[in-house]
Amino acid sequence: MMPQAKPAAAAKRPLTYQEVWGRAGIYAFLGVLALFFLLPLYVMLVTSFKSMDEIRLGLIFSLPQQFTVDAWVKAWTSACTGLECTGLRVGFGNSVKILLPSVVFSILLGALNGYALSFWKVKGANVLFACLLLGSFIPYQVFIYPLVRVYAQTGIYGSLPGIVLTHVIFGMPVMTLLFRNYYSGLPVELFKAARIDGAGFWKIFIAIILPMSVPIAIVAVIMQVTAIWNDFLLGLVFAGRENLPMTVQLNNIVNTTTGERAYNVNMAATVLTSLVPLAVYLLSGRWFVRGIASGAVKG
Amino acid sequence: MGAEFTRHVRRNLVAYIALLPMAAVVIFAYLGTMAWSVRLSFSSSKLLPRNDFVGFAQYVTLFDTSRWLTSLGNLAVIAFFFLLICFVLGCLLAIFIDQNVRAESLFRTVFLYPYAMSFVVAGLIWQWILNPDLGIQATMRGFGFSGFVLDWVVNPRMVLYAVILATVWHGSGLVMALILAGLRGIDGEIWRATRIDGIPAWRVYLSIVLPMLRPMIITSLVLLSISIVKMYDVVVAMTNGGPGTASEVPAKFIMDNLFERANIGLATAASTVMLITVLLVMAPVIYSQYFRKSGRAA
Amino acid sequence: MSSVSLENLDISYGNVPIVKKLDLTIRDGEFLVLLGPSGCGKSTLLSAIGGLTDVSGGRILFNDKDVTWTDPKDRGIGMVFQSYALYPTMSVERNLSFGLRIAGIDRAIIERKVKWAAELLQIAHLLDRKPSALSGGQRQRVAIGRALVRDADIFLFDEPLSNLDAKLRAELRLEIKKLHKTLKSTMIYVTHDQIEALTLADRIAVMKDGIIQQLDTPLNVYNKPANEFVGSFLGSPAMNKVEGQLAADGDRLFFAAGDFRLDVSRYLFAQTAESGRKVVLGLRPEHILPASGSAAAIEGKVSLVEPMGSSILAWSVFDGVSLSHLVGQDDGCEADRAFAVTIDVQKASFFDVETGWRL
Amino acid sequence: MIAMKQMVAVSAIALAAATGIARAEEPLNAEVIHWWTSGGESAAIAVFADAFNAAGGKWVDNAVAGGSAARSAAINRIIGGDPSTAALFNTSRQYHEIIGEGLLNDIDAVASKNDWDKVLPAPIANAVKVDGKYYAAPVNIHMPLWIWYSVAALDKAGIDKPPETMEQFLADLDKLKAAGIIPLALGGQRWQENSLFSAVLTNVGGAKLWTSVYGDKDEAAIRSPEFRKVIETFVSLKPYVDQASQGRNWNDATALLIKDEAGFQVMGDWAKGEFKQANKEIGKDYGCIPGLRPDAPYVLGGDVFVFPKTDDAEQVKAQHLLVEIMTDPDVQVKFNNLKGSIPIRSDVDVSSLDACAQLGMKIMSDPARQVPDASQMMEEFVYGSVQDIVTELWNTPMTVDQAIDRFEKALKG
Repeated sequence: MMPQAKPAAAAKRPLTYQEVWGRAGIYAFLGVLALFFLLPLYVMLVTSFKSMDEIRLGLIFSLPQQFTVDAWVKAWTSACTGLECTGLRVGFGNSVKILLPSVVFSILLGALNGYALSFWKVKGANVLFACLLLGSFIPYQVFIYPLVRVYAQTGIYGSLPGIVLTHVIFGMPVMTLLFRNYYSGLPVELFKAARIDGAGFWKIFIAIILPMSVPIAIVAVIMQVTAIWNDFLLGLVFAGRENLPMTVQLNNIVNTTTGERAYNVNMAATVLTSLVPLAVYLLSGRWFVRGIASGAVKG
Repeated sequence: MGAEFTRHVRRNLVAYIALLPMAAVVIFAYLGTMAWSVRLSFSSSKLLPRNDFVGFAQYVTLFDTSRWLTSLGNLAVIAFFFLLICFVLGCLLAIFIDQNVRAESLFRTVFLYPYAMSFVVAGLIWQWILNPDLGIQATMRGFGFSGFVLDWVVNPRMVLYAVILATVWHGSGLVMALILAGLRGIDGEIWRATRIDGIPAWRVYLSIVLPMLRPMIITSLVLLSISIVKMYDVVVAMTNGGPGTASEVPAKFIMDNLFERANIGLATAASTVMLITVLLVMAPVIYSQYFRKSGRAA
Repeated sequence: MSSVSLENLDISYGNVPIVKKLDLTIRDGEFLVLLGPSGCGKSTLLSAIGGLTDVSGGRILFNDKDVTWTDPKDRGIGMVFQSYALYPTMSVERNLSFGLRIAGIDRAIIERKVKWAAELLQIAHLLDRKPSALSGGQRQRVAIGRALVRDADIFLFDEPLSNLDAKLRAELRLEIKKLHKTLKSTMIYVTHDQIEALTLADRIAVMKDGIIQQLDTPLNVYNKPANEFVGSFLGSPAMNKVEGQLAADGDRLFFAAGDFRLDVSRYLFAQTAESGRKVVLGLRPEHILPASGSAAAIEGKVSLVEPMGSSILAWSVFDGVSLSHLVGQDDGCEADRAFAVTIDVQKASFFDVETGWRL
Repeated sequence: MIAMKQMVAVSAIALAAATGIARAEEPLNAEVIHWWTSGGESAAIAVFADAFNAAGGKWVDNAVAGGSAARSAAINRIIGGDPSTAALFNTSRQYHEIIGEGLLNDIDAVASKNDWDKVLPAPIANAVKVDGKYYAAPVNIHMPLWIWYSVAALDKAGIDKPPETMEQFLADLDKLKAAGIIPLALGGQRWQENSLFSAVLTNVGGAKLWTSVYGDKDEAAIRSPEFRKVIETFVSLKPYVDQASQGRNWNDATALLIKDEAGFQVMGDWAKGEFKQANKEIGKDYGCIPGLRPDAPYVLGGDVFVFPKTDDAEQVKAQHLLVEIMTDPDVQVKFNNLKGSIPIRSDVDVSSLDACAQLGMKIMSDPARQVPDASQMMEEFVYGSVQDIVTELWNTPMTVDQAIDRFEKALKG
């Protein structure tokens, strides 16, 4: 993996004076930036464990004097939006219901598109793909209004299939791009050999290409889980009252104002809402870099 | 052409069928809605779409609206600094992490985790940290530095940089991951060769390594650009466009006019302008990066 | 048992023509090598024969049956690729049997066939391994095995040996030759390596820019190259080329380039060669022999010698013309010394200066 | 009105949806989309919900945080052919275009039964009546431009009685500043800055300037010295606002008064809810000033419910029942007490209302002082442009002439 000879690579011989300072500089740079990157997470965590009294008096960067998980319990079970006080629980379930099919379908479709685009000759496919890529630059807002009307016509407006379809549609450009580029890096002979072996479109896809797609699929899963879980706008518009995702509930809780803002509950709710993508990153961060390195982003 | 085309389609029929969902999405969800938007931008639509035709009236109004012009200017500033800082910071992080540091995976995770958070969270939390009454300024003053000022979110001249700070925090980890992946893919012989030639490390990175990472760089710039054009949540969460209109962005202008202001005609005119801008800027990039050398003939 | 006919074949990629108006017939059981520099269209042509590349004009016939638009799997072919193209997620056994399983062949038959191919190629002990656990040579054997089990009538090889080192290459070359002897199938083999072409082929088709330059037996292609390109593409060390003109002197015909004169009366011209015609003389180094006191000897001065093991390649100047020629180790050829040679005119080649075609 | 106040940060992320197929099998199910999510607001809407349930209906609550998000959700549902039974709007022109498209049910039947023509104040009746038919049920009247003050803060600054003129008000601000108290509590959000501007406009310019600038969009009025004075006064307020006001929520600003850290705040009558929750008493801890001139106009804003088109007889029945309940005199008093606003009908018993509300009812009884809210006098997008100008005027340097030019362009254009 690592190129062996790096300018400052740890060599066996004792480091020179200059190199020691160099190492120190590297760690200083990384350390300071790590603090900068961790600051918001730190603030969110310490605040969520404080009581409101303490927040009112203390500084946001100080550690909680009296450690309490009340805010977390409240955020999860009883924070109110409107007349309902059910906390984030319901939204969590809804988000999972939306997330799973959306991730599976958008990745499968992205893989299929990428496969068809890079191994099969389909006239006009590249033009379609170019339009798709350009489309990914347009703010969602432009699409929402007409989509609402089309969905209304087809009767899937405000339903689980509706929101899943929406995520599949808006995930398609990046997913297709990822898989297309990854597949472009695979030897085309593999595909030819399989065709001579008599495998057809689907057989090649399922038996040969998909099993080889693990590295890029991990990247795709990470990106889609993050994007779909963090989505607010599409969930709000398309999911329907019964299926509103966690982010929408978070917004309702954070913006539900009763006198003083319950910063501790808000922070706990925010961290709770971010837990799933955070967990995905923590558990598979190394695969992310590796997956990208495996050719995911080759031109 | 005719008969051969038929034969070609028949031989690749399944591939054509498999691409139908994508074709449907592109034609209906993307091109269709774009065409619809462009059409409405020539109408007088307010709350509901209307089918009349008013020529370029909405565009004239649009470019006579100071908030729109402010939004465009802000977007340019944000795009420039966000791309520049994210890119430089991401590259530096990747290069430094790639120096055989201890706890590499810890550093990597720390720099990448913000990307897992939503823009809304990024905006909210930085708004709080930068809030003069609560955050860093209050803390520093609490320590006795009574003259300490960090009022970016409330200062019209600095507020854009507060937004940039939050987005850089959110996005530079992605650049780091991409560049790091690229660095890991570079042949060790290159490093040996440059050592023999006695080229200083910074020079190697600048003149040899960066050019080799071109695909990674372009991909990260493309991903960052997508988030710039769509930049909305973070601004709404952090400043809601304020103070005044100092941090307004085009996506927010479109949203506000589409819904809050019930001015669909103006909103679609604005999105058409964005569409054309994106086309002009991104089409050549996308073409050269993803299509020009696509020489694969299956 | 199959013959292959290509009729008036056009292949283009986009608007770029790759193969132009190509006619070629490969006889049943023949070992045909498509030889040419990279980019000459030979691999594309092979791909089209395999049904992997669409043609833009013409027909492909297998045993007089039009297969131009037939699916690859229905053509009765086996194919071996330069990059091996083994399915990385499958074991060797699964790699070999993949096609058969798709065809829904009985398990017992599959097992028998895989065993047969594995033994023939000496890879039986590798059946459980994944391709990543194999050496280059082993991978190529598996790739060949995959083609074998298909009971193909026609085998297509796309530069199968170029990713191997020299020793393995020679070894596998021999095995492919043996295989052809055993199976007696039609084989079409693409390579840019002239040694492979010369050793394996029944006939060689030399290609350049999508056009077949010469189709003949290895000996004829080597000895009687159809044009300047073929002459210089084949042969190592490379053919000497000298530009000059023909000059009649009485009933004798001479080749003259400046002071250099060579009696070429004994050369068998395919076309009438009139005096004054501008020509290129092609001389292979091994056809310039050390003179053993012969009258026709030409005296020159050696400028450089390159020992090549069994022989020595010498660079000498003869009357202002620099030629490379082979000498034995005991011929006493050293740099800066004079050296005399005779030239075997019958084995020389003359090409038209303008067209490059053989005279 | 409260809607716009609620548009904090994220909530503005427009367009909400929220379906939920109305369960037709249960009679008189009523799904109501609204944005009343804060404590006092929730308590207020619960009055409607309880009364509706008690009358045999089943209230299905659909709260979407943020006014524009909730309205967008309602409109999308209407356009999507899957409307809710009722949806909350502001007393403004927000829903007039939907009426034009024939997408709302009129409620004339209930209105004529209850004699709305008589009991509703004219500006409110005009706002909900289109082409002679009632299309919306007004539920409250908000006066968005009350001036609140902290008694303790004023005492500390040596101000013995609340200001009655603009001059006194400005002088009091100086005194507060000298005493180290934040003179003017403001949340630096577009709508709050606009409330402040509106307050200056009504109190400096009076009812006449208000209606001729915002209502008639009269060029002469925009270019008049009075309007120039309004802009100058507005800009002169800048130094009285603390630095951290940017982005502050209205209730956080009110909290400054509750904690006696600030002197004045211009805010709608819903601010009372905050004072009440903090157990503060009118007169003792805080006070309300309806205007800074004897004839100060009383701006009538408020909230209405609209009833999307449906042919389902059960739903129409539910809609009519909702209207009945929401405008019932007793429910009105109860609701408005919690909401902080005043009832829409003049025929209710005001005795249980608080002092500020009673003061409001009294002022409102003089039709000469009734003026409609700005949002009722112009289309959404025009009002939006006006708000943009005000917020820029407040936050960035702009000359008075530039501001006047831009006002003219926005209002006339």
